[in-house]
Amino acid sequence: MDVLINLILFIMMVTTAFAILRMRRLFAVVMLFGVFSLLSALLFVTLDAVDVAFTEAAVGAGISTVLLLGTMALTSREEKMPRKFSPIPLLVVVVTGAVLVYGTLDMPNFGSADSPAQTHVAAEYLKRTPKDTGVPNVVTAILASYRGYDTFGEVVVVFTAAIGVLMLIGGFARRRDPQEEAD
Amino acid sequence: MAAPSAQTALTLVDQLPILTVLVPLLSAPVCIILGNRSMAWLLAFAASVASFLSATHLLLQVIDGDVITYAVGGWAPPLGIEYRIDAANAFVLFLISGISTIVLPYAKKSVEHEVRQVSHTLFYCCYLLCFAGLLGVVATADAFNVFVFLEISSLSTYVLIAMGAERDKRALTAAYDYLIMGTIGATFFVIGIGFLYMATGTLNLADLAVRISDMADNRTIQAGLAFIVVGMGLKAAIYPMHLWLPSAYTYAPSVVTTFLAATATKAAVYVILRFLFSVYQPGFIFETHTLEFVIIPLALVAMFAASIIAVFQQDLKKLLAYSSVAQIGYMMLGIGFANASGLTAAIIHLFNHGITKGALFMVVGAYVMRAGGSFCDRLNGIGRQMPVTSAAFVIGGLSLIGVPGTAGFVSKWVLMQAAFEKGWWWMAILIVASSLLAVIYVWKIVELLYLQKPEQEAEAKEAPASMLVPMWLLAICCIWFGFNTEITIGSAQVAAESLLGGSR
Amino acid sequence: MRHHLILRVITKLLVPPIVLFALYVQFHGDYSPGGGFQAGVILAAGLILFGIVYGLRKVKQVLPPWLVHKLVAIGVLIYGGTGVISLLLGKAFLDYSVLASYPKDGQHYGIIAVEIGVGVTVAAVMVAIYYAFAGRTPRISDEDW
Amino acid sequence: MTLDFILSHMNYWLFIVLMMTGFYIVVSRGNYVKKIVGLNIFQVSVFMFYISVGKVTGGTAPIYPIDLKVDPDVLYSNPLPHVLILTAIVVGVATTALGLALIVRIREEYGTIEEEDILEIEREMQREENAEHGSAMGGRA
Repeated sequence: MDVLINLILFIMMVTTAFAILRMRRLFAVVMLFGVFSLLSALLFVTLDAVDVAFTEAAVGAGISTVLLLGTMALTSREEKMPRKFSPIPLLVVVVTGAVLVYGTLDMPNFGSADSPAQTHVAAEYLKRTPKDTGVPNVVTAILASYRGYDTFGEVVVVFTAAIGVLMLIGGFARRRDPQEEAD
Repeated sequence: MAAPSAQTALTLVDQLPILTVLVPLLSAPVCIILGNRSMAWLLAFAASVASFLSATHLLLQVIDGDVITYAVGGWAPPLGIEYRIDAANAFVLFLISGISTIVLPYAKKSVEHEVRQVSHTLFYCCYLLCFAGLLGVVATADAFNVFVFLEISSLSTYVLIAMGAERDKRALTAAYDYLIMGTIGATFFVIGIGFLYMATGTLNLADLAVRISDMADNRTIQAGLAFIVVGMGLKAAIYPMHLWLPSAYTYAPSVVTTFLAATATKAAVYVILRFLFSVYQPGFIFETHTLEFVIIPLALVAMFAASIIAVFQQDLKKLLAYSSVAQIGYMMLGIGFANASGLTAAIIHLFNHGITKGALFMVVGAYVMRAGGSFCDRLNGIGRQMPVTSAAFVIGGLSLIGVPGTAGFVSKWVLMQAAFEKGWWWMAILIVASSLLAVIYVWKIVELLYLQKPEQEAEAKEAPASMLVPMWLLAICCIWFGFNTEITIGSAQVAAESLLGGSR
Repeated sequence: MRHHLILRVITKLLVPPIVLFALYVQFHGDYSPGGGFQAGVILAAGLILFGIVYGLRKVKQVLPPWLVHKLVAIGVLIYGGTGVISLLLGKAFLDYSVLASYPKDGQHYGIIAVEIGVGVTVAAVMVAIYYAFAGRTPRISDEDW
Repeated sequence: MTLDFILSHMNYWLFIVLMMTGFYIVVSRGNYVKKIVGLNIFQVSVFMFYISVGKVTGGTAPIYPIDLKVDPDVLYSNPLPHVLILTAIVVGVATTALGLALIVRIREEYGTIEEEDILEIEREMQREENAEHGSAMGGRA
């Protein structure tokens, strides 16, 4: 059952991704990206990652889409006709994909409970969280305590992004528009 | 030194590993709260000095081969995130914080000249974030934490580069290109860590090393290495992945270029070293092949191709940027030798090139300020108008070539020794040959500075003292480390040993 | 969007529950999915919705930009400050166990404190970014969509 | 390759297909906004890959009952990848915001967000610079 749901979600996502690749109307591209994010959020739910699903839905389908639309409104709505086909990007992508597939050959089976990823540190987290922190949501416990320093870094990254956006378009930089100047 | 036990209270010295990173990191939001540009500069400088003192103390503690560990959050690794300071990363921390401490006094005047006043507070805030991010990348012993701090430094770097748009709008596209390539690199790095995690179940570097050691033929581990090296290679601008570097260095504000050229790529090279030699052991059969057949040829191509391109540049900044790509080639060559002396050479060059390029870009910044640009024709005969600045350029240039008596010579000498040790005498010839290319482009500039007649009558004044002193400090370092090799070679050897000994 | 009466009324009805939901997600994050980050995003979404419908000027009256910029930094300092407290008490950075007499309680308090820091920063950052983008004059007018 | 192997690894390959689609959009398209969208698709696919590492068949979300009475028979999925990906998602949106801000500025300075046009403008700038400064050295940039 799970496999079937995953497969359907996957087919929908690939369709969306290819549509994004082909479409030239940026509005459609952005909307489809929102759809892609929502689909991936659904997939996260089937994979038991509810926290991640929540975040992806809020960020991918919410914030990112709004930002993309905002940028579109400030720039343009249409992608120019694609330039001539060049084989180099395709080559890079195929080689990368081949290395990835090569790497999967020795991977533990999907969903297996005795793979190293499940048994080493992760099992320890699941075991210790109730008595160490008393927080039922293990994800929160790891996020804020065991690996709290990563989360601190994450907050600083968001902070950096805000500083960066302010420096770039926060009203401090000059506004100039070549087209308006030409008019 | 053992991990601090849970019972005893930690003293200030025990806290130094985290304080080195934390002081600049927390100073950044404080800058915003203060909201005043001279305070922001003062805070940045104070944080940088504190960080430098702390890094120096750490280096002195570990120079004998000790290892300091610090469990962030009090959780023993591999459960929590660990800082693990050994000679290798203490040395890089020392370089980064030292360069920052020298760059900041220089920055004050240069930033005033090149960046609009309203964004100065944010500029120093961003600078602190970039600085702290680089320190975090180097200090940590947790694979995912490397990614997080890498992104802190990368995001702030993109912004800092884009600040050059005040002078040339191409800074924006340079920053955008770097953002795309840097993010691809970071994502590759994440994929690589994911593969390692899948195969081993841990993210702690020391723990990874132990678990990987008997999995040499695991294809997941092999692919993981490829993604980690390519991902970090993008950040380090290893030859075919250097495309972002020339325009980023050319159009960024001079201070940013100085700081990045001296530190950012070095931190990425350090991460590659750490993964290649501590996490994956060089005993890996497939890995040594990778090193010989992939990294060494690429390093050689970088040394020649980038140097030749540099010869034809007319913008001094761009010329030095291409020369940086070539110099990273030397470091990769040392890594490619995959033995202790090659590694020592790579680490020494990492340090020596850091101070050399720092000095050179500072000189360029002074030219930009006084002559209105870094194009060759603006520099005609400027050696007579700005004698003190230009003398620093000559010293830096000599060190870049590797003339005996300068820091650059030491690193090339050690590199050649490593080549001889392998019996690759032809490699030594190639190293000398590529240095000759450096002679060409350095001479080209020196000729402009001293032998050409100034085109206009406009007199360029000597740079202000606040810029000259840091510049000369680095220039003197170039000579000092050329004669006094105990510190660099000594610490680099211990660093190489601790990288190779890594997890044992 | 002066003329969209329905939108204006609906927004007025929607914003309070959104803020309430954000607070729920913030403080219930240790028991169920959610936490500071999601709460921050939801809170910001509420404010951005208000801004889109009622105009940038109105929302800037509620939450002036300078305050948002300070909040961005304050959130980081709440998180970092929690860590620094344990550092000053002689433990490792972010070791919350010293924050209460029992380590387990200390952990719980610490988690709540840092989640608040995350929430404040994220909400403020999102609003700051929205202000920055909305403050620019658009190239495409409303009718052209 | 047995059928069993294929079925148990298919998930990974599917995600790789998605990743590479996103990656291809980044490297092949010239529109700056679309590049960012591609980057996001690439990253989200990597995230899905990570999360699938932590999935345990028959497992459930790693959230204990509120009274912390853990039933030993219940299988929980691995929480660690979730934590890592939460961090990575946030880093991703931070990058996106910054990239878009850059695009806005590029549009204001260049009047376009198409790579081809921008390269053309920059080549033109380069030519002008060479004409102005180049004679001294006779080289090309």
